[in-house]
Amino acid sequence: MTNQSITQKLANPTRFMSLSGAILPWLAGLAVAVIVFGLYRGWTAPPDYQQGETIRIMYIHVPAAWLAMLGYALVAISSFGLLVFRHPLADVSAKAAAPIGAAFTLLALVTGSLWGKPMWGTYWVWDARLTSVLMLFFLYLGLMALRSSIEEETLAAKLTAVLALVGVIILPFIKISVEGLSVPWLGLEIPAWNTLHQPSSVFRSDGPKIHASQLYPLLYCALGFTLLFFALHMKGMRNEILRRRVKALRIAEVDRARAAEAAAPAE
Amino acid sequence: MDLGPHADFILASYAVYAVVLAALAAWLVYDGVHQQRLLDDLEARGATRRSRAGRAEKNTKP
Amino acid sequence: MRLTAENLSIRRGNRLVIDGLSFAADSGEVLLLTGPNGAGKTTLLRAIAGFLPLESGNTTLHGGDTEREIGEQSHYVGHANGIKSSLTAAENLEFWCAYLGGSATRTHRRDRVYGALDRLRLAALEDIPAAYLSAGQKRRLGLGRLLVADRPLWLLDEPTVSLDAASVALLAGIVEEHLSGGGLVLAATHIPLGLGSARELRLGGSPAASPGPSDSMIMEETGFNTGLPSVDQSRQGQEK
Amino acid sequence: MRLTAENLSIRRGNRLVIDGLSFAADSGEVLLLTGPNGAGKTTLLRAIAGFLPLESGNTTLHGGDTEREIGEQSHYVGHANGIKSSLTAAENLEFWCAYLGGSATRTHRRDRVYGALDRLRLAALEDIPAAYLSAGQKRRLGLGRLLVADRPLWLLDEPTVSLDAASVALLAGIVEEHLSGGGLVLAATHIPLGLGSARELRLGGSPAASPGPSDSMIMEETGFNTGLPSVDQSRQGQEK
Amino acid sequence: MAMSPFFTLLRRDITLALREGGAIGTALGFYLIVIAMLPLGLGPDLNLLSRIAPGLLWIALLLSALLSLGRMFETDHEDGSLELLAIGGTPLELVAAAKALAHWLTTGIPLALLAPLLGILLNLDLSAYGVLVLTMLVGTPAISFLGAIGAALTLRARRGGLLLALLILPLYVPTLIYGIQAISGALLAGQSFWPSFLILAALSLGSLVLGPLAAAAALRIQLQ
Amino acid sequence: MAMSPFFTLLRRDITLALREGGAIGTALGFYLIVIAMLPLGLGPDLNLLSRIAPGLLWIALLLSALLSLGRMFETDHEDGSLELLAIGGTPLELVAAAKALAHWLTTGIPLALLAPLLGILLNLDLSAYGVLVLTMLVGTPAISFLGAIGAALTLRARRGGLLLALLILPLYVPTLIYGIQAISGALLAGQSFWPSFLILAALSLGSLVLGPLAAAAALRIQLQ
Ligand code: HEM
Ligand SMILES: Nc1ncnc2c1ncn2[C@@H]1O[C@H](COP(=O)(O)OP(=O)(O)OP(=O)(O)O)[C@@H](O)[C@H]1O
Ligand SMILES: Nc1ncnc2c1ncn2[C@@H]1O[C@H](COP(=O)(O)OP(=O)(O)OP(=O)(O)O)[C@@H](O)[C@H]1O
Ligand SMILES: [Mg+2]
Ligand SMILES: [Mg+2]
Repeated sequence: MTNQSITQKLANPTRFMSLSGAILPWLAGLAVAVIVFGLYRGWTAPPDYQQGETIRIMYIHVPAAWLAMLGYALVAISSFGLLVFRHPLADVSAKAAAPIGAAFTLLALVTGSLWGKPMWGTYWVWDARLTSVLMLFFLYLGLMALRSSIEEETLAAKLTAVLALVGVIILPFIKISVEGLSVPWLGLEIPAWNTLHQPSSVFRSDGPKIHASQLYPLLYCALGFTLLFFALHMKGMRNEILRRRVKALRIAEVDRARAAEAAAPAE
Repeated sequence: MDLGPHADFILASYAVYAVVLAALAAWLVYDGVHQQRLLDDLEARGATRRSRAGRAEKNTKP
Repeated sequence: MRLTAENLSIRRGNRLVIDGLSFAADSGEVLLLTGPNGAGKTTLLRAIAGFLPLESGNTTLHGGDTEREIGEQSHYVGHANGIKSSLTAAENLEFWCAYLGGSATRTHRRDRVYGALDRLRLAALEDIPAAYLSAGQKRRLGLGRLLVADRPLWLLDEPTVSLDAASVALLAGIVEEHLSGGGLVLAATHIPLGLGSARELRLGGSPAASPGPSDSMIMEETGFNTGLPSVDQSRQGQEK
Repeated sequence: MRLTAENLSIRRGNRLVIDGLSFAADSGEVLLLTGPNGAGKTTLLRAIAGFLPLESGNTTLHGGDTEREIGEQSHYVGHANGIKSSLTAAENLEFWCAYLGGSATRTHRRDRVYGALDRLRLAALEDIPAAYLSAGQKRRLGLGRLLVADRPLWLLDEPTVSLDAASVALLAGIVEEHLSGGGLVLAATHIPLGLGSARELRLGGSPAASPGPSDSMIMEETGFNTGLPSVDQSRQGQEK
Repeated sequence: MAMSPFFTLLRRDITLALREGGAIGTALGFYLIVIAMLPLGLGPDLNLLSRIAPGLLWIALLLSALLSLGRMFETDHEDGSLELLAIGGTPLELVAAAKALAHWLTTGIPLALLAPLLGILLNLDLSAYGVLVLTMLVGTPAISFLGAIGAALTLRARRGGLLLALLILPLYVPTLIYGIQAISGALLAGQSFWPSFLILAALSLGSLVLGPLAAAAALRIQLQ
Repeated sequence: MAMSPFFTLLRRDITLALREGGAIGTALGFYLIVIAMLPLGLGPDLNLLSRIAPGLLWIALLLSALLSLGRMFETDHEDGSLELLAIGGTPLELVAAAKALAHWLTTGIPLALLAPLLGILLNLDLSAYGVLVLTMLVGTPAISFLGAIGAALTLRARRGGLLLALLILPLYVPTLIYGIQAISGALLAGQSFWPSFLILAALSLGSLVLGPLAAAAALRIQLQ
């Protein structure tokens, strides 16, 4: 089966409901299993020579931070799908992804803060990475607030999508703010903003810099939480489809009442 | 297991993590049940999905 | 019970829209306010309800509760329905029933509300948020107020707007019932309500033509309102 | 010049309001859109103007400027007048004249604007802020756009609202003149415009009855629109 | 048991606020974001921030609550409920009080409870949390009840939001001053908490009376 | 000579803003009153105030400008002008740009010029006035142009004002950061003004492009 035909099949909400209904329990179960395994590996690994036992926070902090960004990417891609391809499930996907992405962003902020107190001596500093993640959180809030304050659903969907696409500029900002950006052939050199937060040590052009005893558990956890993210997202999409059916039925009910009245002879 | 001097922070972050994710999952499950119930109610009342409405309607109309 | 208005004048902006109007209406009677757009029908009803100050004259509800103002003894049905779109049809009526003191206990209230919904043929929609209702259904839900709390005087401003024929007949039945229970109705309308007997108070343009029995009635239209804000009119009003 | 629409379908909310409509209209012709409330007249005009996306089908203006969209070659007159109440009547028209590129130079623009005001019998009010105009005067001022910038296609949505009989005749004259200059008019209306000959495109309810000559016309109403958002309709739309 | 019209109305307004959701969320979001902007503007000096944190938290709370006031009577006016409430037999003063109370319960209290969390962003001293929330809970009724006056006055004005703030902010000055004074009284040695706190409470009590009275007067005029 | 549609529209919007008056006045009044509240909340320590004055002035200006944005497209939408502007042959992007520019000229500039006056209330250092106004003049276009996106998105939303702020404030963060950095760069020894100032100008230039593009996309959807 080619990719194309999968998307086409999934485009039909009914089809999506039956497919996702079959997949969801397995996906959720797998996610929990991988998370448990990853955390077990993480907790049995030796403590970090520098950060000591607090390194345990990494196994949840880093996946949350990644999923915060992944969630936004998902919202943005779905929004693009809505605006450009008018894919029937695109808006369902964007709407379902926003609260889940917001939850992981919140978790990245909270676990980061709780890690910051022992490491940096304060829960919060206004450095580039922390600030940009906080802005990402606000962006999620803005998406949800905008949607909830426009009555007409199709209108709300499209406007939210525009906002989501405008907000995409924040993703590179999260990266650049800490690592800086240099484009030699353009002569462009944006320095990193002063920061306490450490730069990427996994996704680097010269390979991961962190020790294997920490790297593998971290990758397992990341995989597990990503699976969980998609399970939650799938559940959210299912709920949203049901909600839209309820709405359609309610409108139909009102129509039927009116039709019945029209048919009934006047008293 | 000894978590060193910062045990509180480690445990707190795991606790928050568990609570937030559990709350999110619980809400999604509840929402699903709620919507499904509304849907069943509406369908029981005779309203049918759009794709089925026509046939039902035709039968009842003289 | 008897509603009298004596020598009423009401100002909107800087012209007298109603000028020296007197009339009376008795229990069991419906008085229809008619006249062209801008004649002052809405203005008169809102003044009786107490929203607009009177320039001169007075209104009295004889045999009513003298402690309370006329507005508090009335149902006012205006252009808007007073419906919250995120509450269900039943919740909307329950709110008005409780707020207007329709029934003392919760069970009584529910009975009354569901009775009203049945009567208005909205029973099938009771659990549906009002946002989903069509204009006509919303209007009927708004009229439900008349049924869930007792008020002797009903002030209806174009109550039939967006109602279809069957619903207009329904409303006529509700009004008749209120009248036979000793109620009193003032209704502004452009189209016939389909009531058996109704006296008409014509505002603006030609003097009042009243088809009903006129023995118990002082009806006098000294104002001259065509609905156009012409210079003459306001001068006339002022020179009085 | 010829405007054609082929197999148009337009969706509002989640139902097809216009479903498989085709028609054509030629230079010098006025096509009246009629039909009950909610039949989709406004929807059709807004879709032609380019505000609403088409679900399927297409519209073409043959012999028009192929570089520009149909909307940019049209005057659209909707429910609102596009009038700023703190600008005077003349300033309002001058703005639209300049913005729509009616005339290249300032003096030309003024001539054109004052000509239009004269023609619309608003010359006496030219220096008065639009806030003080009555509803009918505002409407006429809004129609002034038609005179201060040249556009081949006019899309008029109930242009006679709040106009008195004399102004309706005035508008009819303006439309006739536009037609005789090779223009093309689509007008949605509930009341007759008083034009000599006009073809009618009836939306919703019964099939189209067109009194005008029908040789050059493809008019087909495959949709089934009663104006009620009923279950049947949306189903119909989807199964097509 | 029969519920009085006051509580009926209060319950309805709370239900609406919860069901329509967005309103509370937007106010909280605005509060959050204004607080987050402050350190960016003032520089990340944590000592400085923690010193002025209570004042900033108070002022931002004031603005968020104030700017969320606009719709207190607006929807009821638009859908015709307001006039029905006015002639329902319940004094308009009580109606205004019920709506202001609903605003306090659904906006004032959540904002006050959010404040300590935002305190983290400003590096607020941990010991200050208790007093901060206490003074806010006691001081915020004044925002809702005095704000009702502004909401009633600007019901039909263009540019509702900013205008409302402009009209009502001066009335909040005493509340703000004593709210801050109470906090610093509790935190700094040699100053006392109670006198300022009692004045703050008195101000709120006063506004419970003044607010509904003036708002009802304004509403009567709006309904004409 | 023929005026282009862009300038025609710009001139009309400026005329309207001046003639209807209230809008500018309300924004300036709000700015004034927020600044006046700050010393009350932060305590009368003049050294402290003068130290954080530029930041406070910037943030308060941001809020005032932002909350005045709500009506950028609203009246045009209500009276039907917006759709006529949209199909008039001028790209909607240019329409949005003209309206944003008019907002900047009638709100951004007056607010920036008022700032030094309000600086007196905060005991702002005299030497800072020049840089303050300069950075504000260069930074405020971003407010109007990015704000246009928010105004377009919330055109038909309930709770316009607060929501707009919530949506758009995150986009202002870079402007705020570099605006403040430029000021402290100019005032403090050992730091430099130009790099931050140039980034600030670049951000404004970027917003001149991004704002109208996104606003036009949102407006097209609103007109559907
Ligand atoms: C609220 C505070 C914090 C926030 C918002 C935050 C945010 C983030 C983000 C967004 C990432 C992903 C970066 C990327 O992949 O490009 C990340 C990764 C990471 N964070 Fe944090 N963080 C916070 C606090 C901390 C603290 C206190 C520490 C430890 C001292 C820490 C250690 C790490 C590590 C080790 C990574 C993985 C970097 C890598 O290998 O790619 N974070 N954080
Ligand atoms: N708020 C107001 N300020 C000034 N004049 C007003 C106001 N409201 C109404 N008027 C004027 O008062 C006159 C009477 O208006 P009113 O609404 O009572 O008419 P009506 O008889 O109800 O008309 P309709 O049949 O159109 O409902 C009209 O000329 C109107 O222009
Ligand atoms: N924004 C919208 N969302 C959903 N449905 C809409 C929207 N606008 C209009 N409709 C529906 O589309 C249908 C056609 O509306 P339209 O305004 O085109 O009718 P019309 O023929 O112009 O009627 P009228 O004679 O009342 O002006 C109506 O049933 C209406 O309810
Ligand atoms: Mg009326
Ligand atoms: Mg129409």
